[in-house]
Amino acid sequence: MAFNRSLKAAAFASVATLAFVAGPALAEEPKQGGTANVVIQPEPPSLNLGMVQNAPTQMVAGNIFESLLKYDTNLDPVPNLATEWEVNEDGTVYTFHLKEGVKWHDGEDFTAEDVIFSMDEMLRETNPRLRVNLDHVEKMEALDDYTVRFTLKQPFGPFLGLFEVGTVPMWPAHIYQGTNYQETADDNDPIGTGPFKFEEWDRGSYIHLVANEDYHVEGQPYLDEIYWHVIPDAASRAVAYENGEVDVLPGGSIENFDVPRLAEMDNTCMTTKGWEYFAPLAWMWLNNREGPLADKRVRQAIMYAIDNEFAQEVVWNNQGRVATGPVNSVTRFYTDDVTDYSYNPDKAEELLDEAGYDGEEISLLPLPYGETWQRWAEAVQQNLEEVGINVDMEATDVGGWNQRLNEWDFDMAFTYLYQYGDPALGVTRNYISSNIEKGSPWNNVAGYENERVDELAEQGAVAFPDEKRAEIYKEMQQILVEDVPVAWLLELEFPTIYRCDVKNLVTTAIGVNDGFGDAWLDR
Amino acid sequence: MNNQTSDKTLLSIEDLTVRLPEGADRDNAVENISFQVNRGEILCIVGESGSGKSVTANAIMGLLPRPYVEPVAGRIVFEGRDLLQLPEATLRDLRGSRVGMIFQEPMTALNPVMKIGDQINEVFDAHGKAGRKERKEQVVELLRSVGLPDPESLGDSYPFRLSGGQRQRVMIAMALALEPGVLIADEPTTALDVTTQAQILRLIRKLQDDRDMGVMFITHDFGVVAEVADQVAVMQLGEVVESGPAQEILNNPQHPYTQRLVGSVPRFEPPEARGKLSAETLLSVRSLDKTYVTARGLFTKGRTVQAAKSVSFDIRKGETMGLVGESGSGKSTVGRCIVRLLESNGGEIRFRDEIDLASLKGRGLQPYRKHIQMIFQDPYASLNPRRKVGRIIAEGPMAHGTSQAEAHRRAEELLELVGLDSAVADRYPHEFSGGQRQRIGIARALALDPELLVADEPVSALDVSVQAQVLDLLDDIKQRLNISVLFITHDLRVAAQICERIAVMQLGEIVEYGDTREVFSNPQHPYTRELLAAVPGRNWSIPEVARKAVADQQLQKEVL
Amino acid sequence: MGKLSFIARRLVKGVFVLLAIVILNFLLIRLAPGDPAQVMAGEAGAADQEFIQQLQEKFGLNQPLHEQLFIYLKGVLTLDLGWSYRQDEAVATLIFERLPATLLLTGTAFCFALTFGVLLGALAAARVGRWTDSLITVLALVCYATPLFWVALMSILLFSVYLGWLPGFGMFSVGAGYTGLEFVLDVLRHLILPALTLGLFYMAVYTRMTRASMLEVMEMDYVKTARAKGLAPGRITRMHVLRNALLPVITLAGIQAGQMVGGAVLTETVFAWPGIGRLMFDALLQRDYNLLLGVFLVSSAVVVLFNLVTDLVYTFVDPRIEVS
Amino acid sequence: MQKNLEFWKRFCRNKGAVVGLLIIVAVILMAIFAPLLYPDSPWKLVQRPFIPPMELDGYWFGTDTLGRDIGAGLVHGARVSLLVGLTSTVVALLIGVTLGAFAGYYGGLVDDGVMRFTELFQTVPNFALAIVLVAIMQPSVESVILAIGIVSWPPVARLVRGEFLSLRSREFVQASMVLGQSNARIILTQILPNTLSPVIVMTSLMVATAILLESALSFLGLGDPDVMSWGYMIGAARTVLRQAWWMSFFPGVMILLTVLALNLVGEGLNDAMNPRLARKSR
Repeated sequence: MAFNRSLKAAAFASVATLAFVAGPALAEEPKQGGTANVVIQPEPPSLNLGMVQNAPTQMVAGNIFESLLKYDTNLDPVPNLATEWEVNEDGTVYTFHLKEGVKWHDGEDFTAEDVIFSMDEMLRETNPRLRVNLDHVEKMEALDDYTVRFTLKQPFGPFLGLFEVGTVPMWPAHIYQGTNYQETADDNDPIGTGPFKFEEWDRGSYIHLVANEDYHVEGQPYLDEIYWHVIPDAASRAVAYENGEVDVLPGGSIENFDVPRLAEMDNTCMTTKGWEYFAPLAWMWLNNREGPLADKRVRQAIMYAIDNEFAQEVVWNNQGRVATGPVNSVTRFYTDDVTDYSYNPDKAEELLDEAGYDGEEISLLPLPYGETWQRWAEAVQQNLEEVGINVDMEATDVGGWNQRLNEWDFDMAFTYLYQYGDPALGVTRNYISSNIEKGSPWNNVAGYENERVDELAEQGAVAFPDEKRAEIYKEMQQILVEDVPVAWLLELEFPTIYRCDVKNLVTTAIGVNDGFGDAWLDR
Repeated sequence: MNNQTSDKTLLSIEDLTVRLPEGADRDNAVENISFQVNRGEILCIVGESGSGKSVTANAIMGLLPRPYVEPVAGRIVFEGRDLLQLPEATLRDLRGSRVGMIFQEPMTALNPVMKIGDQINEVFDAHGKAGRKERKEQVVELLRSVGLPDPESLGDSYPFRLSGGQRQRVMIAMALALEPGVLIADEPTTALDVTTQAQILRLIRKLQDDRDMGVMFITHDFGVVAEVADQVAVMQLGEVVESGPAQEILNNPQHPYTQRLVGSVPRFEPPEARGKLSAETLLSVRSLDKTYVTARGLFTKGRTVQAAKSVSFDIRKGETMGLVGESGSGKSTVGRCIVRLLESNGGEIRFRDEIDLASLKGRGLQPYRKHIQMIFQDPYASLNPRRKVGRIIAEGPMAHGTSQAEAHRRAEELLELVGLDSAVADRYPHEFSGGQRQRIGIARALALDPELLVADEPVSALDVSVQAQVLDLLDDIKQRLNISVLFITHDLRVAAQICERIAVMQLGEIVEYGDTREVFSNPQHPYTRELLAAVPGRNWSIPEVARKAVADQQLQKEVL
Repeated sequence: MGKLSFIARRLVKGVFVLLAIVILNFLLIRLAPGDPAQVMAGEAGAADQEFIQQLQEKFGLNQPLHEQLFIYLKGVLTLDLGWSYRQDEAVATLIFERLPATLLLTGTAFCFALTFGVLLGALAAARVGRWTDSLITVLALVCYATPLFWVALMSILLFSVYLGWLPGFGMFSVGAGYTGLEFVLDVLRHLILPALTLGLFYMAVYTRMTRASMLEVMEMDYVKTARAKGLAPGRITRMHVLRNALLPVITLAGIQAGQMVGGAVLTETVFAWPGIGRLMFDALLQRDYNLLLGVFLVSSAVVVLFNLVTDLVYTFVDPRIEVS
Repeated sequence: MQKNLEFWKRFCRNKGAVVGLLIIVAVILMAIFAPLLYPDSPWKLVQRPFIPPMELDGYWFGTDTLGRDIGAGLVHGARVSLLVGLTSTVVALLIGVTLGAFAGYYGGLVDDGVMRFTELFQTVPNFALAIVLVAIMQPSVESVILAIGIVSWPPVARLVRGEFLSLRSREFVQASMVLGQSNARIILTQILPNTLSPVIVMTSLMVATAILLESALSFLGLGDPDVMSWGYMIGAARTVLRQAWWMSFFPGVMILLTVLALNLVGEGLNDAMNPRLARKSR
């Protein structure tokens, strides 16, 4: 027996209602037409979502390209290019039925061939994050033009969570197959199946998308066009919203201090939804390899010394939540049954004494992503210095930061990572010893090694069904929190600010990244 | 004396007093001065620097930097009106049309970025005279009248293409464009070479004659006075101490100051030979060549100027050898090659018949440096303003290994030798007058006990009375220490007084070379003749009364 | 003939200067920690050694430095500025897309600064010692001493936010679909604040310089000559003082006009002006070597060009400069 | 002594210069006594964030986004701004004076070579070069100082070269050569002291420019994160410009005042050291 999609949905732990997701907007009849002016920051290097995976590319190109599924804000899969899917009983064979009549922007039909090309050929090469996950797949086959079957080597719990547009965008095989797409895709003229088509890109100024008349969802998109404005200065972006020159400020595009002020403006709505899939979690890498930080007690002391509530209230202006451990509370298999590291400077000093910390200088690398991160680092530096840790803040730019982490040349370093809805996709990669390898700022950079954690991580990925996974991940979280391989800080929220008359903007777990198909203007 | 105005009088200065700003070295730039400029006459205002002669000229023209320097009393009457009472606009109308003025520095007195014709035209423009076409002709006519070559096209040239003398002619043309009644010439020939000076003086004389102008001619040079003046007024420290007809003042000066000034002018005739000349040659220069390469860079080839062409001469032990020539003749270049400030391109500089200095470099040269020392022209530039006088003199010996204490002791001795108090060793150069500084410069040169002094125009920057003293000092030292001097000068009067032999240079070459008396009395080369003919006041013999006044003063000083 | 060979010589020299700059910058930039492959891999959100090497190979970063330099120089000599790894576009295309915006901004700022600077400076010099002079001097000093970005922020706050008179960012109203004259007016409106902000500092420089230079020229003998000729003060100021006083201003302006093009980073950042200053800053942070080098090369070339133009202008305004 | 007195008299004739000098002295005193005025680190989180100025006793200048005392920042920032301004100027002087002296003294090909090198640095846009240099060395006080020094030396070199060129042919220098003094001695004891006046005037202006440059670098996020400087404060405040005007206002005023004062002093020094204007009245 195959699970159908409603069964599958029920298998997810959360029980939030669909009605909440859809929101009250559903009650109204969407109006056609209008232009959305949106901020994009920084300017994306390219719109070739298959080749480049950075955030601004995803944000713009997510409305040009599509994947097989979408995810609602509870991370439940919703049909998109695939209308239905089945999983066999032991969770090793997934079959997707594709929507018929879907056209590429150049008028060609979208078929199973495109899926195979995108996933089996192209993305394996161009997307390093996906490549690891696709190792679980033994083979992919097109059963007919509209049916695709994935056969896994063993069960892989998060498999159904992979089909997000930024992770697995569908690429037109009829254009790229057989070409050296590294070269041919240079033209910045992306052809997708999404609700919007690429129109123009005036570098340094704006990217212009127009409605796809032949979009496969009836009536959509409602908007005529979208302008993504490139405004490099955060203050200018806020001003642009105030002046009415832009309608939507996607999460992270303005400084936190501006959020309350803008949110109070007339006709302004704010939501922190739309980031569930990414579930960003911020922490401080602690270099476990040498020096004082090799001592677990010092790392624990750091956890106690940091006043995360202050950071949440002051630095992040009440956005986000204090993190309790390696898994974001909106990610699946989260548990709060772990050691509590609430702010306790006395305890921290005690632990430091116990560990015999002698005032050795410990360097701190802030994340070079703007003012908030800088302020945060400064606040943490103060917290640590107050319990007697001698912190030397170093400055880097993005290039320097990447290199320092790639080369493990740091003591403490701020970072934040996406969790992609599932520990197997976005959590364990940072703690398993097989992932200790120079050259990436996203693997086990801290150099933490624990055999039990390695074991649990491996089991958790392939265990079936989810109850079993939850148990495994709980134990893993408990061990990690006790060992403090990194200093977890906050579960970040990036509020999207928009005019209230932009309706239905954030309906999915990736928010504005694929939200403009549904959105409409009540003007 | 003749302070009454007559109907010949064009311009009359009556009891003029001009105030200086606070903190200046005296209260008034000029005090209670009176004189007249008459039609058809040249009035020479003579005085040393700081006597207030330029201030007077500027006061007449209304060009004083008011309110810092302000006429406070007296009248300047011109064509029946007191210029000091006229409003600026009226005064402006007079300037350039009724009163013209020329200045000392022709090199800077013309606007460098404006065509000459346009600059002359401005005069017509400003005074609303003549139509466009006539003007053009008038400009050409003017340029012709001041003796400029190619007057038709010269108007389209820029000043930088012209020599100093030519520029001064342009200035004269400009000042005379509207045929003014009075021309004020403020040291108009001081910056010029002697032959050019003679031409300009002739020109002014001629124009003045032709147009029956009155000229107020400011100068410090009694030679020039003798050449051009009808009337003379002598100024000292802001006052007119003596005035009258030129012949009176020149030949029978009454005021002690005038006597002293006149007496200080070097005689044009070389003195009788003083003792025997040694036959021993100290330095012999043979076929010296020096070529300047200008503006050479990594990407550009330079232009070359040959400043010395196969120059040869000898300097005997104990003699003063004069190197005479106008600017650009290469005389300084030769001097600087000898002291090795410049690298010669060819030829020999044989010292004591044993070593060719031109072939030495760096360390090898060092021991010979001290034998040849130099005295420079500008007393203000030749002493490091940031070092004490004692130190300046001691530096030479110290560079050659003498201990500091010994060098300073010697410096004090030398100061006394050149007629200064040894106590001044602790002072800075700016506390001294020009003449005193030049003495310090001489002391510095003597500190190394040189055998040869190269003196490059050592007195040209000094007032005439000081000039005489420094020349005397130099001559005295030469005799006492039996050293040789290479005396470089443009001033034939000075050369006549001090040099046993002279070499005349023109365009990098020595054109005549011999005993001073012989060269002066029987010049062979046409250029030498031209040069001698150009010396201002050469036909005027300095009155004995003046000579005596100077000698008395000298005596008095020595007694004190 | 003289002028042509003069230009040719200066051009050859300029090319050498530019080559030296390219080599210097090429080596300089490689000293920076991190490379574009690492930055791009970092941005991809997940990367491994293999991916980085893959990128490095693609960008040619795995070759020895001297070979990379050689390849780059070869490109530059054939006017090929290379490929921007990150923007996935030819460097020349990226730069020449942005250059007009910068030229418009700096050109306007420069004209504004020069015009008003000279006017104010001349006015102050003519009224030296009086209250007009004091006022202008103080104004120039304050403009000179105020940080540029601060003025920029304040002017946005005042004119864009509170008063709402002028747009505070960008070069034109995106999506408004203006054409023709409307478009031009729209751009002009966007231009006012950044150009004024940028120009203010330079205006102060020229004011001070013109004033000082005029005071100096007023002491010159030929000005005295002009007065002795009986010329009216206005004419003396115009024909004799100003013309000569402007010579050093022209020199400085020539140097600065060129420098401005590459130096407008701050203004472009605050006003979101899509020019090459910002392009450079972004390229630097992303270690987009070729793009960064390209911007440096082009902005240096602009400087060289302006210096040449200045020299040429000089040969017209100052007859003393011989061209041959 | 008397010379000094005269110098001061001339300096004081320029009222602006006196005001400038007073401001500078105040800033220097502030920098020196910073640890007494505000014993705590300026980074310390002392109060709740965003307290406007004059609202809470003891926090006359308000607090910043994290609740740090702006007053402490201003006072401690004076140290850094002055330090960076002065040291980077020293760096620029070291490079510029050395190169300029060599070029001007030896002339010829040395001069040509040095001047071409200088031209290189003048051709590359200054601020852009400073940004690149800081990015390469990674932001820290040292790298900022070095970068500012490296982009600021060409005018010094040109000035010193010009002075050397003209002083070299001055007679007292030639006299030293004829006396047989060594080149090093002549450069150091004869010429260099006489170039001081214009160099000192230029120095005061360079310190001002360096302070502006430092603030601009910090504004772009290229400052040293471990030290509190005015430039950093404005950079940190610009995102909250509208909520907390005081955060950028006060450090902005400090920069303005200091830079203004340095310029005024520079003009005063110029008047006092080049008494040409005084002479003209004769």
